[in-house]
Amino acid sequence: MEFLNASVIPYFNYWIYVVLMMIGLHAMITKNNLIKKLIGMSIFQTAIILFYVSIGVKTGSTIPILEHHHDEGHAETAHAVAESGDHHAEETDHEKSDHGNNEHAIEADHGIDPDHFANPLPHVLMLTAIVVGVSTLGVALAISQSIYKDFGSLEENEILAKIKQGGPGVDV
Amino acid sequence: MDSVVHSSLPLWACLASLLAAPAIVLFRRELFLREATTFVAAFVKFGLVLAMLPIITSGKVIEFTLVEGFGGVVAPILFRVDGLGMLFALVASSLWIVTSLYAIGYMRGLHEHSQTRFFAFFAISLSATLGVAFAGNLLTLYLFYEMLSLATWPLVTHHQDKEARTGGRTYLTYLLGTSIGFALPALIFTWIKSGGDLSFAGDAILASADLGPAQGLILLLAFCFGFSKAGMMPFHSWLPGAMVAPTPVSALLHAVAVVKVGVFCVIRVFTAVFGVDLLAKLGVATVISWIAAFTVIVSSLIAMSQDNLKRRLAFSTIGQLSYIVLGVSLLSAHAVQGSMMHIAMHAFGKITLFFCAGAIFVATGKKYVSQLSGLGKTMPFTMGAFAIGAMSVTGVPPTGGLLSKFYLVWGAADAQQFALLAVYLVSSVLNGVYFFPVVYRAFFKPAPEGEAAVEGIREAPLACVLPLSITAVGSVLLFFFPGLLLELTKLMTGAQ
Amino acid sequence: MSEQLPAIILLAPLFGALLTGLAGNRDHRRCFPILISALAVSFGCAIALLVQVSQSGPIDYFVGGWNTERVPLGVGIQLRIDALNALLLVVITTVALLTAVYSFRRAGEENTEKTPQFYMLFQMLCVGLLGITVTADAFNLFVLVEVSSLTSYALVAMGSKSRGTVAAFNYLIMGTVGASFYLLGVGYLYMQTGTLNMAAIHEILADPAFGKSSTVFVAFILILVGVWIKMAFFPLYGWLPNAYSYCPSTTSCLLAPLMTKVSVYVMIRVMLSIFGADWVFQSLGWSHTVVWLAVIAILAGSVLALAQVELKKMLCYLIVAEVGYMVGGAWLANHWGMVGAIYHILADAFMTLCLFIAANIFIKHCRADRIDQLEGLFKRMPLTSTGFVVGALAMIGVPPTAGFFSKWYLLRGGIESGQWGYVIALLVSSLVNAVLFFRIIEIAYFGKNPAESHDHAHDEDSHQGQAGEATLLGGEGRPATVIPLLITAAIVILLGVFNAPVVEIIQQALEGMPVVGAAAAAR
Amino acid sequence: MIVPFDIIILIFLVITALISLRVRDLLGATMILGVYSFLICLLWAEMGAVDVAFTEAAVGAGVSTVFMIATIYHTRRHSSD
Repeated sequence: MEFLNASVIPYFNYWIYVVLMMIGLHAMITKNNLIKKLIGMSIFQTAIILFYVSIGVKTGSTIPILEHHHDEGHAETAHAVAESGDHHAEETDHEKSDHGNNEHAIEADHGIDPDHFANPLPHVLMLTAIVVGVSTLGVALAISQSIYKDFGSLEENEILAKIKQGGPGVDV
Repeated sequence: MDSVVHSSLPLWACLASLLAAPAIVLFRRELFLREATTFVAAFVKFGLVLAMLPIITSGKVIEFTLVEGFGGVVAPILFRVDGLGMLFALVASSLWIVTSLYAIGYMRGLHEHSQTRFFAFFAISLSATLGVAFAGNLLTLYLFYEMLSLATWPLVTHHQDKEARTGGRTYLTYLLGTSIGFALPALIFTWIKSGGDLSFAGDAILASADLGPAQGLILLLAFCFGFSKAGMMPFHSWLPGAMVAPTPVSALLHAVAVVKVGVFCVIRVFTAVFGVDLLAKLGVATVISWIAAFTVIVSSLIAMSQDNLKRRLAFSTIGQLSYIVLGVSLLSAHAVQGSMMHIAMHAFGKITLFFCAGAIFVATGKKYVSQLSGLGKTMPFTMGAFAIGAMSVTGVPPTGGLLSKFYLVWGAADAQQFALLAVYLVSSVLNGVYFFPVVYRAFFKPAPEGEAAVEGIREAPLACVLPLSITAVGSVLLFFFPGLLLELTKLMTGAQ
Repeated sequence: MSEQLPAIILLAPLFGALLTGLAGNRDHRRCFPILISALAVSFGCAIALLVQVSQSGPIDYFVGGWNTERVPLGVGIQLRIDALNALLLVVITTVALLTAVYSFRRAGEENTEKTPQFYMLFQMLCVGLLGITVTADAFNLFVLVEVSSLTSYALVAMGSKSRGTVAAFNYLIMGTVGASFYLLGVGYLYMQTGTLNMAAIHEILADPAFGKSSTVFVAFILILVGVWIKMAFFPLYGWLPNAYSYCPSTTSCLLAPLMTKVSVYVMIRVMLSIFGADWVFQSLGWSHTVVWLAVIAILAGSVLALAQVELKKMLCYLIVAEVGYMVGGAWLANHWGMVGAIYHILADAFMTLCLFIAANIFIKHCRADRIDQLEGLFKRMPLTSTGFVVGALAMIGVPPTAGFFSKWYLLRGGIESGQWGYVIALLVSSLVNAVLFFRIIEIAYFGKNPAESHDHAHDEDSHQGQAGEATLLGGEGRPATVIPLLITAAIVILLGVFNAPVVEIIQQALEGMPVVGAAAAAR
Repeated sequence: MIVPFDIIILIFLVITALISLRVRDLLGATMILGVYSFLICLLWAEMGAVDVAFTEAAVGAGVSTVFMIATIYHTRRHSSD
């Protein structure tokens, strides 16, 4: 119980991401069906995204959207951070580094406490990662259709057996 | 070194035959032009080498940097002509002229295939040989050494049959294997130990390096076996294997160019990489001496048992090469001088013998010693030349071989190595034992029964006989006029 | 204009790809000129950048003007070009350009229906590779790695061989795992440092407080494993041989020289620019282990190559061995090892290109891909064979080719750091290469082609003048394939002969980066 | 972020992931993967990453599922494991 309270509950996201990743990886390697491999791959990739999003979370924080508009009218997440850093280029205090350096500056500038917001940068990164994941999946599915056309199967063992028997472009 | 002349002559001397190769390919349909190209290139090359001779004999060296080293990142590609290089270049380029003539006679006489390829690669090999002779540092030396290995491979495998394949495979396995496996790491180790200097100029490369006896011995062995063209046992068996090549190849390459490149490299390693002083201090050279001595005796014994004439000559060559290695490893000035001279003397003697073997094959198709009975009557010039060549290799006056052997023995005596001195003497006797029966058989034994009696003289074509007569005469002349050789070798030993 | 070069080098092939998509679908003949001009622009930029960098030091380019005056380092997207990646840019664009020339008509034959798509992917791959090289941002690196990987999966799968698609699928699975590991590693780095900019991360990690941090340690392991999968480092090489040997010939010419080399570059970049040599070589102290892994990779690659009967398969296993060279060199933890590794990236790219083009021409003309079916090629295709021989000699490491000098530097590094296992592995692999290639050369040189064996008279001397001039080049492939081969062969030799200036530039790069020398000097 | 909620979703995530890998009917597996995706959207929205959640809902749960169904339609529905 001690262990549970100290190491599992506060880091539950991280535990689960590792579990999901291992599930995904296991499926990618051991599953025989190609589509199943890809399902594993999806799980694997979302696990990593989960990890990234978890980095940005702070206890008691909310979504990183500024409630009041300031002069330029930008209410977007990443920009708030970026502009605030503008005046504090020198501020790279290492104490805060496990949650990013620049948020600290917001408070000084706009009277906003960065501790109230989740770190938006990992979120932005993950938008890209999701798109990358889906395009990978798309390519993979296209390839598996092409494999099905050639071999009439999506089961790895059947495909390998057909290759062994000697088909097009087959050697040993 | 006293003074340095900067000139691109060594580069052009190298390029003369390299540039001839494409021309030879271009003229492959015009036999006359093709062979004329070979001759012109040979003469130009010899001329360029001769043009450098007066500069060298006046005690200067020629240097030419082809590719800069850029701040010591890597050694530059550099030519440097000194007495030893000059001597070797003279021998190689003069004998190329003779060999070209011989090759034309031989190849035409036997209606060989792919003659264009043969002449082209022959020319490239000669470039590589001169490159080795004129190399100004170890890197350049290694570069041309490898080039020679590769350029001679198509020549060795010329016949394209199974035997040629096997021979070619052995040839490359030994030469490339040892050069990559031993010489290259030794080279880099030297580069590191010397702090980025591989140049042959000035003091020996490792003269001031901090090197223990064990390291020194390993390095020396790596070099000597790495340059396995020198044919030291146990890395000698490529040479008999390479005898599948057409005779002109065996003659020029495996009596002069390739094998001499090997010993040339070993001499460079002794004199310019380690330096006599360092070796004397480390006391590791005697190991090489004994390996060489072993090679000398064993190869002579093997030679006696060979019935194939070319193989007998090949084993004789292995022995003679180790003479040279043994000579430098004695570390006495006279022995080193003898070694250098032996490069030239043995070249003339052995090339004569190979020419004779080829001429016999062209005229009669005979390959074996036991078939040669009575041949002296039908081929008097060839067998006469053979006798002279044999005398020179054995060291019988009045031939050049005597002089170099004299210096070698003198050097052994200087070095107080009487056991090794005995090796020289014993092996000279052995040389006689395996050569003179051939001569005896040819002149004094009657032709075997059943063979159609041939009336009068029936020699090989003139293009074959002329070269072997020239080299035979050369062997004799070297005895009477060794002045130039002595001068060049003195330049080297005096300079150390 | 000249300050926009780092952007143009990426944008040219990107717009090329778009244009190909727009214009090429109607008329397939429009694709090729677009491809060539886009790559030529990139090539020009690469050369200009190399000149600029070697004269006036690294160039920083801030995308969208988010430069350090407006925001702190690490907020904007930054491209950074130093001497190291300027060299690599030149290599990538040169290889791409040569492959593009090679693909003339060839790509159309191999992907009849999909020529525009093929060329689009081709250019997108170049964008990805060039982007990987120039980016100064650890996350963008991931995105660009995925751009190049996704296009390469598709390119591999486009072949007519059905095994190619299976290989592409495996490649995709492995590639995704690799990239994901990398991404995860970057996540841990971000957790620790709060930034993704390489220079900023490095600055923070230089603080000794992070020296022993287990987060950084985990990040490094994850990134390293990810990159190793991408470069097919020995135990993780499984995807490579099939993917590269069953794909269309143009694809193999493009992927084989570039993909693994760029991954090696990423590894070196991560080691030197993100974590810093001091941390990697001293705090971590893994040099010996990794070098031994490299030794195993080299030996295993060589042995596996020996066992192959297919020409391209054999070359693929040689790539596995060559990756071992570079990883080993980079982990020797001394200056010359690193120089050798970087120089070998350049040398190996061209050597591999040379061999793959030649092998593809051979295979096309023999209609067979087994080594023992390559009989008598030298007589039929003297020029192609010359190119092949040059590549082979470079692989063996015969002077004065580039392969010799890279081995020279690597061996020097190995001897200096006393890694004798690595030295011996390099030498053994050279010898194995010699055996491999002379086996092929012997077959190609001796073997009588069945079609030719009857006319022995074809031999020029016995019946001269009978077969006209035409025979000299009659058997060659089309010029568009042979010319790039010969250019590559020339580059392989020139890069060797003039290796000293190139190494100068590499040394300049290592000065600019937190140097390996710092670790070496501390010994 | 509400911790108990969080934990429940995470546990469900693992369960759906395992089920989607175990189901032999590929169409079913894809559907369950869709459920998995929506669960993870929920989780992210709850963790403050609304933008990621939106994207995942549209792209991850939506487009991916469509892609997979299309592929299954073109190939075979049954899987051996």
